[in-house]
Amino acid sequence: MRISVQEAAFDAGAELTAFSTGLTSQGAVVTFTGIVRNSPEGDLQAMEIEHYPGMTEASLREMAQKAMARFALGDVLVIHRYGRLAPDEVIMMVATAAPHRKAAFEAADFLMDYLKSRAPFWKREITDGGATWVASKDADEDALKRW
Amino acid sequence: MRISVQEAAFDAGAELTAFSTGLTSQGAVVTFTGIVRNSPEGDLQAMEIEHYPGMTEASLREMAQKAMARFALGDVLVIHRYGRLAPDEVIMMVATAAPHRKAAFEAADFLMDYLKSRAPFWKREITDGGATWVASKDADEDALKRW
Amino acid sequence: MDVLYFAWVRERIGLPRERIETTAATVRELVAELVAREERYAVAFSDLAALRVAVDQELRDFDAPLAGVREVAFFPPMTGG
Amino acid sequence: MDVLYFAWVRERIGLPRERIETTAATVRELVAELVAREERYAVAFSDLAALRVAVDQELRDFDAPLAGVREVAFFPPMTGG
Repeated sequence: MRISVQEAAFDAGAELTAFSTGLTSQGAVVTFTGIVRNSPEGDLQAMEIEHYPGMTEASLREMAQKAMARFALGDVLVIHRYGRLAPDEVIMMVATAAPHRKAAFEAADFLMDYLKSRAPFWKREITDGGATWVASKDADEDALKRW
Repeated sequence: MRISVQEAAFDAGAELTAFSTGLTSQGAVVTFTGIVRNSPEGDLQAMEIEHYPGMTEASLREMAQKAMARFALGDVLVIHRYGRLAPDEVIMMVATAAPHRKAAFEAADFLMDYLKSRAPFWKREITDGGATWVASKDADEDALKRW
Repeated sequence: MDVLYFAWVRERIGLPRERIETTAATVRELVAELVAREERYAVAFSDLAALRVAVDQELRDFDAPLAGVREVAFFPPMTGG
Repeated sequence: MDVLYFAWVRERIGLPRERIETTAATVRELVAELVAREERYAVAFSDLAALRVAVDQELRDFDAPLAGVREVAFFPPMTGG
């Protein structure tokens, strides 16, 4: 299990290669990569991500441990950046390994649902018009009821 | 969109890097990688994958096109190997890119469901006890009814 | 017409493909012709529910017509992924 | 006790953290104390339903007790991922 909260950019492909190396008896690996999307107007200058040092890594670790146990995973990876990101930069990534497909998919979905509503990150979009905090969606909170 | 039916091994991480390069306005990338699992007895010598040249690539292309349209994907990748594979070797991979998470996850799940029951591949396990064709599961066929 | 066999169908029939001259109107009639020929076909086609068929490389059912068809393939349910 | 603010809560209050001496028994009482202090707190805490709270870095509700607590943080709903 690897958890990383970092400012530096990372290569999701290189992370997948590293994650896959040394897995045994795992038939399925799922990754999710989150990327900074431009605004509908195409004027996004940057996405700024604030977090709560101390709490962030602990909460991600707790989510990852829950996912490991609940879905009987072989391994799990969570990387999440903070700081100032440009459009099309990678924000975060999760990877899950399990003996079978269903568990690997569900665990990645579970991690994303928890990460969206329970990990202490806040996004702010900087456009030509100014800075706007991204609002949480009721749907994100509702998504947790699935689990 | 890239479809590859190949005997050669490939690096899923390098494929993810290539797939991600040049995406624009896509907020989410999901990958699934299928790996040869050992037998419960740990005596798997190889997994042999037979396919139907001519039909295989066309059917994968059709599935990928359906997924592109249905989930409004930015891009899709399908790689599937044939021939003789050792335990822990990568068998296949799909990658999907979409503006949002839900579509990317669903499209990957959709592709896997179709690929399992509609792409002309047949797996045979070679163990100390001999060679056994992998049986299809009713659940795999049932899974298509979701879509 | 080219007739192809895959996986255990190929093993039971003992060859991957063969050229067959037939006036069968449907896949089902073609199967009946083959089954009447030799025991190995009868064994391979003993349970059609366990088989799938592709006509000119498209999945079809056993009632698919054969007029103008160049290639028919028989195989067990697929197990890719 | 250290009190931390994040995102627009931090912006409204105008600082990321401060040291507060309090005898408040719960988070809700601490909020009432802060709101009574200055307008900027009243603005930041005007709608508690739009806020989340962590007590010693664990998510809690506003009725969480503060006895023995070292750190309380206030912030809007998270938007990671």
